Amino acid sequence: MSRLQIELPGLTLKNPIMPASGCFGFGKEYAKFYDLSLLGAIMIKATTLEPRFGNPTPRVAETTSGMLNAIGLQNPGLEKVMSEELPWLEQYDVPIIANVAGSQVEDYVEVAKQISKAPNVKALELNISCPNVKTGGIAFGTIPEVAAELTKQVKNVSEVPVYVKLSPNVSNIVSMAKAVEEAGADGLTMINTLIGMRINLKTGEPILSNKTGGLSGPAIKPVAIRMIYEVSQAVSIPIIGMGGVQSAEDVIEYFYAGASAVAVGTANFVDPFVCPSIIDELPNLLDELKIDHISECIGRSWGKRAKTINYSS
Amino acid sequence: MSRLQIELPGLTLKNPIMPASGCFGFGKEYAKFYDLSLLGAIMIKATTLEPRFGNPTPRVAETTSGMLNAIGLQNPGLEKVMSEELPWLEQYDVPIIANVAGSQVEDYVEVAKQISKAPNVKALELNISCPNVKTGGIAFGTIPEVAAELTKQVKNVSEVPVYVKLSPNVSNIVSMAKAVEEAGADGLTMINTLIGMRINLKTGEPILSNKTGGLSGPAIKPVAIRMIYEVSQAVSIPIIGMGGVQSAEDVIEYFYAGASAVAVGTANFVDPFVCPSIIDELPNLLDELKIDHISECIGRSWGKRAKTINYSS
Amino acid sequence: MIKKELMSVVSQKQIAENIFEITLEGSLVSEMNEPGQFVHVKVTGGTEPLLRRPISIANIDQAKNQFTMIYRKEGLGTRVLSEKVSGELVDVLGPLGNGFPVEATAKGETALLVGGGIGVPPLYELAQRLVSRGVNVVSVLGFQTKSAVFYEEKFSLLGETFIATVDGSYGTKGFVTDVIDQNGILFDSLYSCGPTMMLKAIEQRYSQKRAFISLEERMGCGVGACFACVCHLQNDPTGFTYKKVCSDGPVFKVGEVVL
Amino acid sequence: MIKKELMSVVSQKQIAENIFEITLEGSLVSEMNEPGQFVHVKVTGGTEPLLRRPISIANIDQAKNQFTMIYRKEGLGTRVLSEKVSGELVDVLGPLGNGFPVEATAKGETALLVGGGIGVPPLYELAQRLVSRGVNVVSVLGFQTKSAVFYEEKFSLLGETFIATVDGSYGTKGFVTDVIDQNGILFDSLYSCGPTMMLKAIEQRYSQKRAFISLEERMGCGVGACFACVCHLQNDPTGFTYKKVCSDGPVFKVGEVVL
Ligand SMILES: Cc1cc2nc3c(=O)[nH]c(=O)nc-3n(C[C@H](O)[C@H](O)[C@H](O)COP(=O)(O)OP(=O)(O)OC[C@H]3O[C@@H](n4cnc5c(N)ncnc54)[C@H](O)[C@@H]3O)c2cc1C
Ligand SMILES: Cc1cc2nc3c(=O)[nH]c(=O)nc-3n(C[C@H](O)[C@H](O)[C@H](O)COP(=O)(O)OP(=O)(O)OC[C@H]3O[C@@H](n4cnc5c(N)ncnc54)[C@H](O)[C@@H]3O)c2cc1C
Ligand SMILES: Cc1cc2nc3c(=O)[nH]c(=O)nc-3n(C[C@H](O)[C@H](O)[C@H](O)COP(=O)(O)O)c2cc1C
Ligand SMILES: Cc1cc2nc3c(=O)[nH]c(=O)nc-3n(C[C@H](O)[C@H](O)[C@H](O)COP(=O)(O)O)c2cc1C
Ligand code: FES
Ligand code: FES
Repeated sequence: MSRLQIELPGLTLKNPIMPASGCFGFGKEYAKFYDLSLLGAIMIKATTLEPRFGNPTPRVAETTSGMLNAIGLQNPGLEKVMSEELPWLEQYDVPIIANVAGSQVEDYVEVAKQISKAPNVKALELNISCPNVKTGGIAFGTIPEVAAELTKQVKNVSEVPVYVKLSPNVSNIVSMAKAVEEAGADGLTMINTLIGMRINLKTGEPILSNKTGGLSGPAIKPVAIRMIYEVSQAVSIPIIGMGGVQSAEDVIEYFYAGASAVAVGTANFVDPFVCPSIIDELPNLLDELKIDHISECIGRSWGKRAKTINYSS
Repeated sequence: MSRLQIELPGLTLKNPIMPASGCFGFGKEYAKFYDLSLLGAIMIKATTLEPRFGNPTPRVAETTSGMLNAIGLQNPGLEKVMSEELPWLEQYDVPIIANVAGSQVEDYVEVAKQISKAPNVKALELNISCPNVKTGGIAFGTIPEVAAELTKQVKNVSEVPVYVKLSPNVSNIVSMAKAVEEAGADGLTMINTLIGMRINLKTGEPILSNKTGGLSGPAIKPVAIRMIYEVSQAVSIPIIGMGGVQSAEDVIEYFYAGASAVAVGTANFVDPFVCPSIIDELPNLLDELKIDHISECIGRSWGKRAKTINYSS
Repeated sequence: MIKKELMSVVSQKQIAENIFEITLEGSLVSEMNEPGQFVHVKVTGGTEPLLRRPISIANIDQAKNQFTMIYRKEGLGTRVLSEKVSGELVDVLGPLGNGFPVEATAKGETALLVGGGIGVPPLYELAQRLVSRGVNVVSVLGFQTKSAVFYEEKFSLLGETFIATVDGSYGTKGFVTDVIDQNGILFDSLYSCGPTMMLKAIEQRYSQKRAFISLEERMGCGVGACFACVCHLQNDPTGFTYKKVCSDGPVFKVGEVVL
Repeated sequence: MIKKELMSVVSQKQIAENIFEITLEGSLVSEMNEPGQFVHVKVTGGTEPLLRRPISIANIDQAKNQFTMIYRKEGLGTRVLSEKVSGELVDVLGPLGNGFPVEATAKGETALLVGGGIGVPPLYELAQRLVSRGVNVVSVLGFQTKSAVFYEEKFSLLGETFIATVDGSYGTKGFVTDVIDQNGILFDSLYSCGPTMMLKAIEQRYSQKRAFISLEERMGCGVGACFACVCHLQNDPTGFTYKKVCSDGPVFKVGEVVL
């Protein structure tokens, strides 16, 4: 299995496959399908300081080869995540990446400070890009200076490496990436969802009660690949890629673009076994492509495949 | 057929369906399939001052429910478009919307000035959003002030109404729309393609020789619908919507979002008869939805359906 | 246990206007043990449509390893499903959720089953189980119009059955509640599945009774992970307690959740 | 005239490793009149895959209103196509492009047909037409390996036929050009279709001969509207003259366009 092993700041990944935040809850549901220790890591659902109910339903709508969601960061709040969800996950041999969200800087800082102390939380994922909450999110995710300041403050308090999750809904993803890198981010995760909408033909109203929602699934993969291709050439911190991943082939495409690990979101809903299936399939695909170690694939599309080796030190 | 008629600045459309720029050449190829006079209008291929060959091939790649293109504005240049393409189109009873592109303000101005004099050109579509050319395009399409200035200068010289084609690759589409509205744009067309990329699994290289390309097709429809929903509420000029339209149902969804007409791009490649088919199907769908005139659908998702009536004056 | 299986189509037929009955076979059937549970169906191998579709289990035949769904052809997913013929495979995830509590009604008591449109199917397996328990079953089934009516005979074999149509083209004109009133139907427990409007009417009248309702909500995962299908609890001082329709429901006690 | 038609599958079979031969029937066949033309095929009604796939016409049977394509199962589109069985419908747009000029070779002359892999199919209809014109046909067909070889017998019936495989597992080891050299094949005109590398070799050797080559390029529309498939002209002082493979080609005179 070591040909799939990847070392990233804070994370020793048995393999580079992990469920994406918000698409896997806190693991309990999918633990009924397979042993979570098979996974490279788990990105748990966004955690906020206080419990949140999120948006009214309908919260999901289907689009062509994609889906919209406007869950609205529903979660049981920091306290319960710390006292119930994370301890439950300790039974598995898998690093947890805690997705941190909030409405203001202080919220993020407080959640980061505390959740980074949990023994199985090996990294944070700063969610500055949720399209489905009215306050806060937007500026954090679209203005480089604001994102950088938040990153800095969170880095100050976090006891584990901090990955910043970038929004694709920006004119210039590279400047966002560089700003958070300079502010001390240890890695990037990208992309969050594109903002989209669907309208019910019979009623004339948006299908989602939140009206707009985040577009995920195979439809957005080319946008994610392009952004990772651009960003990976401009920064020297590693990228966990996501957006429409469904297969081992997709994973390699992400690596070629410049990702060092890959998260799987929507595809879990389509096939609850998708993560272990991909992990199973990867060695065969590497054989077929005549690649020894998956890390050799990183950034191959722009030619710097040696680059990754640095991460594993 | 009058229940499909739409009046927009400069344009009396028998029906609100028109092929999108770059997806229909200058009409000759599709004239072999049906009578072009059936169309509401035709958006011809981008015209630049000088002839352009465009990018090296491969120029297209398929994605899940979408495609990437990096044609690079290949066109025979203003002179030939004026002397050959537009006169040929005069045999049809259909208004032409001329897509104007360039690398610098002067190019746009010169093309606009001359092409707006062609008798069958009833409106211009300012292409400030082509993702596939290295110079010029980006700033025009992503910085409100730059877009506004260009719009103003083109308005100064154009003899027909000017529609500005917006790029979806921006943080804030509403501010772009408002900027060009204030600068005098008579209408908006949106959206151009999202920037995307695909990588060849065997070679590790981007499939397109231009590396990145513009993502079009059904995959992007939810993004277009969302942007039109937002922009149509913020401006009072009409919008010609596009992105993944394939059916009469899609057209109504665009109208509900806030569009006053709809362009069909990629779908022409899939089905050369798609435009006349949609035009045929629309009255049946209106019957089913119990709608008398298609203009009643405009903006229904946000509740201002009376608004459009203004355009027809 | 929830399983994922490629099940084979045993038969499919149209039984009313746009209403299809499909029977599938596979080992997953052995996991089905409650009426009112549902399955999450992927109708193609590809991405169009992308998501699974939740459909109730209408009949379980453990001996044959077969179960039946009844569904309305609506959009893309159910259209593609309706084109499947015997021998083809369908990707099924299930059984999901918690069904109707059969044991809530004692032998000799009367259970009223109230179904509306495509809410009728799960009541059929329920009716059979109640009857074999010795419960007296009365069914009131509401449809839009005559051409949409299905399974009247099958329910009639299990107990007294009333039909209502909104347009009066068949049975009693009006809603299921009109039928209950006009016939003065008495019952010990009530089980219902159908449109939210109908469930609201039931809740309003029978909030003090032993009543169970099955909810519908747009779903992502179907297994409790994505929080697409939550509903509020009726007694919720904090404002953020919730139930998930897919994994806590789809059946709830009347009065438990906000409709 | 170019038509779009839902054509029915008459037969489909695998004829070599991953190589399929499919025969379709419909009135569109009556429009087919040149070997080397192609059709643009939509393999599903939905959006996955979205685009049509260009496939050459390998055989035309006007009497039966049938034509045959031979294709390699590569990605999603050809995989879905390979699963079609008799009686199913396939959406075909065609015939497209300009084929090989049969009339360029006079009766009694010798035509050399050089095909590589899935470039071989269009040469089959060409060979038949040349033979019925009284042309002496010699075919040199190159494949990767023995298991990929197809149609050797069929070509043999029409004239002398040589096979080359890259790995030497069948026929001559090496490339088609090796076969031509080793056998000292002489010809009056040459027709070729195959990988660009092969066409480049042909061009280099025979730029002064009467030679025609068929090109491949990624396509959008297939009808000349989208400019996806352009190539440069070899003599192009301005730099922006071009030909479209779909509507000006796919067959060009050797030396006409830049490979
Ligand atoms: C627990 C449960 C049990 C159900 N049982 C049945 C049944 O036995 N028979 C039956 O005919 N229908 C049933 N439904 C409704 C059924 O799920 C929808 O009719 C179906 O999903 C529509 O899919 P489509 O592809 O035809 O429509 P589309 O409009 O193409 O669907 C688009 C998206 O919206 C979702 N959606 C659309 N309508 C509904 C709906 N009413 N409820 C939930 N999601 C919806 C789809 O699942 C899909 O994700 C049930 C729904 C739920 C939640
Ligand atoms: C004029 C012409 C004639 C052809 N004739 C034949 C034939 O007779 N037999 C045969 O086996 N193949 C032929 N091809 C190649 C055939 O079009 C591709 O193999 C096929 O499109 C691959 O589709 P896919 O879905 O299997 O692969 P995918 O990789 O899923 O295709 C993705 C996209 O890339 C395009 N693409 C991939 N490979 C090629 C290619 N080599 N050429 C053009 N587009 C490509 C597809 O059309 C599609 O748009 C021909 C190509 C052209 C241009
Ligand atoms: C239902 C749903 C809920 C999500 N919730 C979160 C979340 O809480 N935090 C977050 O950072 N991203 C969230 N996302 C975004 C995903 O983590 C991921 O970035 C995105 O869906 C793209 O990946 P995919 O196409 O594989 O789904 C959510 C996505 C979905 C579909
Ligand atoms: C092959 C191709 C070429 C295009 N060329 C142009 C162009 O020259 N000018 C322009 O404004 N838009 C161009 N576009 C964008 C389309 O006009 C349209 O905005 C976009 O494709 C979204 O619509 P669709 O999803 O229906 O294709 C092109 C799109 C495609 C696919
Ligand atoms: S559908 Fe995902 S939680 Fe219920
Ligand atoms: S494929 Fe569109 S011009 Fe050739």
